[in-house]
Amino acid sequence: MDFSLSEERKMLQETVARFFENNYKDINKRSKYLEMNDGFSRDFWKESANLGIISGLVSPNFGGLGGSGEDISIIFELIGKSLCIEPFLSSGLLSSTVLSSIENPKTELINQIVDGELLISFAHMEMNNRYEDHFVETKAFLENDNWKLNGSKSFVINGDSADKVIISARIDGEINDKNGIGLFLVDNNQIKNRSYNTIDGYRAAELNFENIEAELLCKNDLALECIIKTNSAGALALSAEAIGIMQVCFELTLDYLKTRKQFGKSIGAFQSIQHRMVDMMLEIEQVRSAVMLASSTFETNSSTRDKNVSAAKNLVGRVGKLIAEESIQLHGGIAMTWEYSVAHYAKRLIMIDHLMGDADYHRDRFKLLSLN
Amino acid sequence: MDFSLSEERKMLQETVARFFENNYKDINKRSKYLEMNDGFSRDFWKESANLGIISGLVSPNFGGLGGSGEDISIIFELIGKSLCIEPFLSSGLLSSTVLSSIENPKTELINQIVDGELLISFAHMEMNNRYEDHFVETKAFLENDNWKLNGSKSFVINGDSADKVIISARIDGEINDKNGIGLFLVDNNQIKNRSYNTIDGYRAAELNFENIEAELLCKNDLALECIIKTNSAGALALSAEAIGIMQVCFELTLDYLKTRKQFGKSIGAFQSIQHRMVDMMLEIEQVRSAVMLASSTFETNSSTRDKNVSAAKNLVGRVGKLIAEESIQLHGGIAMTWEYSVAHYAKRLIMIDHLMGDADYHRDRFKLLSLN
Amino acid sequence: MNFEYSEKEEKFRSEVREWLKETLPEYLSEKVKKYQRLTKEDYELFMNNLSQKGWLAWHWPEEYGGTGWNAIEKHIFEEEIVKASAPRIVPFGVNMLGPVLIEFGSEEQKNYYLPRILNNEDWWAQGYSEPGAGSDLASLKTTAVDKGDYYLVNGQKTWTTLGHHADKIFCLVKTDLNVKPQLGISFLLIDMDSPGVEVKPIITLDGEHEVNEVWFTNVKVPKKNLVGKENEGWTYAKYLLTFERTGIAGVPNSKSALNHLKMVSRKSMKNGKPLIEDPMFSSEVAELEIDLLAMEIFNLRTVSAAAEGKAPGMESSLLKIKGTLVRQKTTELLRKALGPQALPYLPEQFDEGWNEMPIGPEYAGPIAKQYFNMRKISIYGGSNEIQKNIVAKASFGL
Amino acid sequence: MNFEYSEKEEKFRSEVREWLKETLPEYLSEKVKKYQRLTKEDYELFMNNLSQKGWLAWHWPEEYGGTGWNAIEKHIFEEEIVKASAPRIVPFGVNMLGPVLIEFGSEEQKNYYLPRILNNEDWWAQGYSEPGAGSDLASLKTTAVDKGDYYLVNGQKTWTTLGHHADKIFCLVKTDLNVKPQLGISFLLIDMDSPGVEVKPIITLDGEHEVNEVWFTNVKVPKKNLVGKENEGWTYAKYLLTFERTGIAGVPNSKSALNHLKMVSRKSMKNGKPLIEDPMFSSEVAELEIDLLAMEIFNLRTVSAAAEGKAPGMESSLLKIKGTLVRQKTTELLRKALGPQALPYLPEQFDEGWNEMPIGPEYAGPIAKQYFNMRKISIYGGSNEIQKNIVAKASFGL
Repeated sequence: MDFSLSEERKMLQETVARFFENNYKDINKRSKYLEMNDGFSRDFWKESANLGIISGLVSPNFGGLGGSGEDISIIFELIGKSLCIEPFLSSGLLSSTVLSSIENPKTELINQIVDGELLISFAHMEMNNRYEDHFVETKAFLENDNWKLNGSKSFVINGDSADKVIISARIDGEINDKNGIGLFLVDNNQIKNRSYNTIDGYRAAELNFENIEAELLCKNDLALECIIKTNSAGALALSAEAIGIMQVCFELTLDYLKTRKQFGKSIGAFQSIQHRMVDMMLEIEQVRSAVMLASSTFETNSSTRDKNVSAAKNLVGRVGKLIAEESIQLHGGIAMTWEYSVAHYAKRLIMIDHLMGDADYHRDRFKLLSLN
Repeated sequence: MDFSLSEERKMLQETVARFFENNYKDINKRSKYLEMNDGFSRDFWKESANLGIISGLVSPNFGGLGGSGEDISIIFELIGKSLCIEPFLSSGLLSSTVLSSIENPKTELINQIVDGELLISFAHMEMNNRYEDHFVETKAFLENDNWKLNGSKSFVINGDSADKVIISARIDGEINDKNGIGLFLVDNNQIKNRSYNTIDGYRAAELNFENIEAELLCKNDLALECIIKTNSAGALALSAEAIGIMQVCFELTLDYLKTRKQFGKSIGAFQSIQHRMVDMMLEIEQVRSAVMLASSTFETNSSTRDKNVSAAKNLVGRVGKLIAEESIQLHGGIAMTWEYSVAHYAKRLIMIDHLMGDADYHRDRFKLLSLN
Repeated sequence: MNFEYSEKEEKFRSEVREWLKETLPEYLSEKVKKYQRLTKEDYELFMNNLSQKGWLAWHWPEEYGGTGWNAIEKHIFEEEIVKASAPRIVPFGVNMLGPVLIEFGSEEQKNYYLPRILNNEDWWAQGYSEPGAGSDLASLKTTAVDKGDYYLVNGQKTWTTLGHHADKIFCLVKTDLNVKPQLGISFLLIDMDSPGVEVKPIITLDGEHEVNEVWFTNVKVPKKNLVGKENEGWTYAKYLLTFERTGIAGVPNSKSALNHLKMVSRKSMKNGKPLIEDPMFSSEVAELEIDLLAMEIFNLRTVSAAAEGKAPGMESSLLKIKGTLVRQKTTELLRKALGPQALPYLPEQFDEGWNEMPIGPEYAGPIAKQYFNMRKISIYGGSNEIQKNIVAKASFGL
Repeated sequence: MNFEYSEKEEKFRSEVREWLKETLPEYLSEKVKKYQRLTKEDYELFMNNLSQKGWLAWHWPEEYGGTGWNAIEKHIFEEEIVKASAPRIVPFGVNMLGPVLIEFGSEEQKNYYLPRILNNEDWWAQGYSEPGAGSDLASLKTTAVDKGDYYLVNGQKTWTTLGHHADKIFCLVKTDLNVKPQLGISFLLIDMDSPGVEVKPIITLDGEHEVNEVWFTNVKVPKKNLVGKENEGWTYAKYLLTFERTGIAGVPNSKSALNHLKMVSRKSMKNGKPLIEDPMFSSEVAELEIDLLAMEIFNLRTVSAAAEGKAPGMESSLLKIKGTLVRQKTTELLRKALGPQALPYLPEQFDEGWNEMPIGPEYAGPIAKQYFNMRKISIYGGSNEIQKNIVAKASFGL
């Protein structure tokens, strides 16, 4: 057993932390970024690439410098701390996971992602899909030996600015069948998209397409495995992001409790408030522990991986709600305002439960993997 | 709308309260009663009858003086306050409900119950029945035009001391069928019973019988309706009993908080404790409200009756756990002792959730009645 | 005991319902249903209608133009307004200031202000909270210095709901700095168009502008605008707060939100089946419904005790706490019910006349926003923590 | 990071497991599994075995006869003891007093008492709590008056676990009444057979006798039985409490209870199907398992930091809180799983050699009793409320 980070990972942690600290600390800077054309700052993204942060999400086998569960957690915890909205999840992690998990990995595309030159979004969700891995309505068919896609995809993070999109589509079978799914790569310029901000500040898009050309990446068992792995990678990343957010929420609240006075003493002097802070910290440490377990077992067999990721994401959903709601309540009115940062942290924390499977979804998945 | 008690009911309340106060107040007296042969005091029971308390559980149509949902609630709340273990539930309420709900009501037997001269227990539960109305394994069959019963019944409150027992048995169909159930009256001297105390001090018994003689009271739809009504009456009574218990738990805790000192001040001066007391009181008032609704609609149609009873019993289960556990925790060590009364209140409160349907059972029943 | 509405009460309910049907424009109830932003005119239209009908000051004693309704009737009225998706009655003038003036105002003040409130001529705002004094009003900092025939007011109020529409504001100000905090407070009426009054919007976490800061810089306020006695504002403030707390349980709103939740959970899908058939989710809905059912009776018990002249003690605090928790739980389950559909956020969707295609089902749009917005209800009106302190001290003697 | 046990650690685990298999009599593990009452001899048998193996003082430094195990090994050892259904190691001598004597005892005390503890010759009891001083040790009332070469002790201790078996007791007593409460406390070792010592049983809510009151009436205690310096007992007491708190998270016990819960929910029926297939119930079990999974890592993190010499700060308090809540939740779900089968209570079932038919399934008997008994764990060892106070003050600076 070994609970310490390797020297390399400590260095990664320090580099990334310093970079975010210098470039993303202030909530107004973030607001400026998210009002930009793409909903994020291309300059920041390019700098992240130069510093090797995107590379930290990709395995050395595909030209990256990291890519393990621990690397993902380290980077995303810091993303959470600074509430960063750059395409680390969509392009950096999800798409590169797909491209590296197929039979003939697309190393060249991955390299372009890592260099910050190419953006690819992962488009699996549909309007009526509730996080399921195999619920796919979008259709794929062969026309003169070329694959074509027909349908629509929803809630595609950075789906507006991506150069390419990875789309799951049904080659065969019924909407909920486990078999018959394919993953396809398409050029985004073929797609009509309607973009919008999510309530936590991310940019997302609805994609609609008719008979567009597509390149098959993998199908059937391999495609389903690939989707499951990608969703687990996303759920792990979001769980780690949540830790960073929770930590900030806790610290902002603690600071506020120490400075704000009521009835002649600091709010933090009230015992009922103190006890609630302890409950918060306790649960944050629980989440941290669950995420450590999920990261450290991310490279083992898929059922251990998915079970531990689901444990972490379920706990993140439950504890996230506690931390978001308590941070607002213990602050009082000030936390209800746009200009004070805790509200934005709380919003992201809550909405993380709506991405890559919510607490209920992951509880049920954990149940299947644990009780059987 | 009218939230006040009628003058008659106020009088009932006062009479019963005074009687319990004088005869049952002290937890040591209760302990003495429950060590008696029958697990209760025959003298107290007889006096209850003389004072008309048992009669308060029976409708004037069958020689009683009450029997409405409100009467039941008033009497059982006071039973809860004094933690009384006399056969009010088994004989006074459940059996008299069956005997008055059949096509040819057994008014004479009811009168004997009301007079305290006859004890009848209601034996519906079986070892593998989890509160279901129609899960009946015990068999009934006709032999030379006489009904005979075969099987066993579990957790029969006062099943050892009862003169007669009302037994649900299957005439026809599979173990879980809604149809094919009959209710039978049998003399208890035919039955082998194994009696024991429940963890909250009641006397119960396992009944085993082979080919014993029985009198058919009702069958099929009528029997099922009768079981449902009887179970709802029991659940209502227990919910009201729970209010009395919760109230005492709250008061004992409040008294203790005011007298016991820690770190130089009374424990009640600590804000986190204060807030938990408010949460307790809030939930007690919620339960009180739900029980008021259930009592006041007990005589309406069966779906309203059962829906509101289930709402009350579900809430009792949830809140009962809170009150029992918080009362112990806020007292500290003293509450862990046999000689201090709060432990006995807490035990009864918890075990009420194991009688006539627990919180989960009633939540599911409420769901069926409310969402459809 | 009998919790059925009497024939008379049901008749009254029909009357209210009929009147709302006749007078409330459909476009307005549609806006309310869709959580679209209401304009000043939207509020005023509804309140003018109420005023004409004589129902605006439904809380007031009959002699001052109130309705004379008993507590049950008031409850029915509130329920019907919510059911009809009417705008809420802006409470500052009619529900808050009115009762204070009736109890403590001078004859002149009563004669001038009460009819104007009854006729919906003034839009009042509330000037209680300050940046350093939310639930703890004793630490107010806004001062009013006696300058002979006027007060000179300096300071800042915050969380002033709809203050950008207001003509007038009632304020708590410090008139004596040399006594115990509670003793030096006065209750002042201030015209919003007085020189030196400035309103600055506060944008809330959901991106909306509903509350404001109000700044006072050397604002001259005539002495006749003092309510009651100087330095006794604390008494009036507390009197007013009991009115603010009534109805904050929001039973009618939660009932309507629960119905909405059931509708959404029937339409939301999970694994190809309606979410309401998911045993876990439906269990959460069922227990919420049970809590609400109990709270409705709890509320009616309190309301009916009030009708008999019993002053609600801890009950109003307990109802405030539970009411806000239940309401928040409803918005939480609505948010959960949506799954990923909770993500899109189109601020323009809440503008009047917006008629583009929504993203996903139409009901999805406002739900996450509403969840975040509703965090406020356990904070304002005396936070839930303050309510607990009050109950522990006043009712338990702790 | 790597949470797999190393080969070396796994080998150690096998060694412990093998040894337990060889030395622990089956009748004894059966008694533990069935929650039957253990006799003094039962405890002693197991502890004597440990003593012979050199594993009794597993916490102690090697130089005093300890094992020299690192934190992970200690954790493995604890886990295996629970898995084997061994009796618990009575902690008062070896886990509590031992470390205090090692740190603060005189050479004479060390030479006399430590070997006796190592050889399991004395049964020690703990004399901390008093009727008026549970979590708040500063308000102790038991006095020890200096009478030259002895102290005269008067007072009463309570919650003395297994005190009816004890030969000796370590006590906190007041030796100076004229200073601040914490300053006048001393740490005294008292023979239970001294004249004036009386043990009275306390029957707990589950009808069991495990704890006691210990009364002291003019008990003469030789001066040499004072540990450390007079009036500095508070320091030793706090030092001891940190040892009491370690392991109170009870991860191994909760893991074993969770497995038991899964077994029971597979056997309990609901509507003709195993309860574990009920989506609501299995969800509660799953979330409990997730909490426990996280807590196990949290515990290992803390244990491993301790192994590197970092003093556990808030972690031990947080683990104490969460550990007791998880443990209690397990007993709650076990109770729930039984449904009506939780009702019967046969005290004789917990006697050695009882072999009648149980009422219902054999596992049902102890469950409700155990649920009530486990309420104590959030009260003793510094109640959860006290732990929260400590964290808020010491770690958050509030």
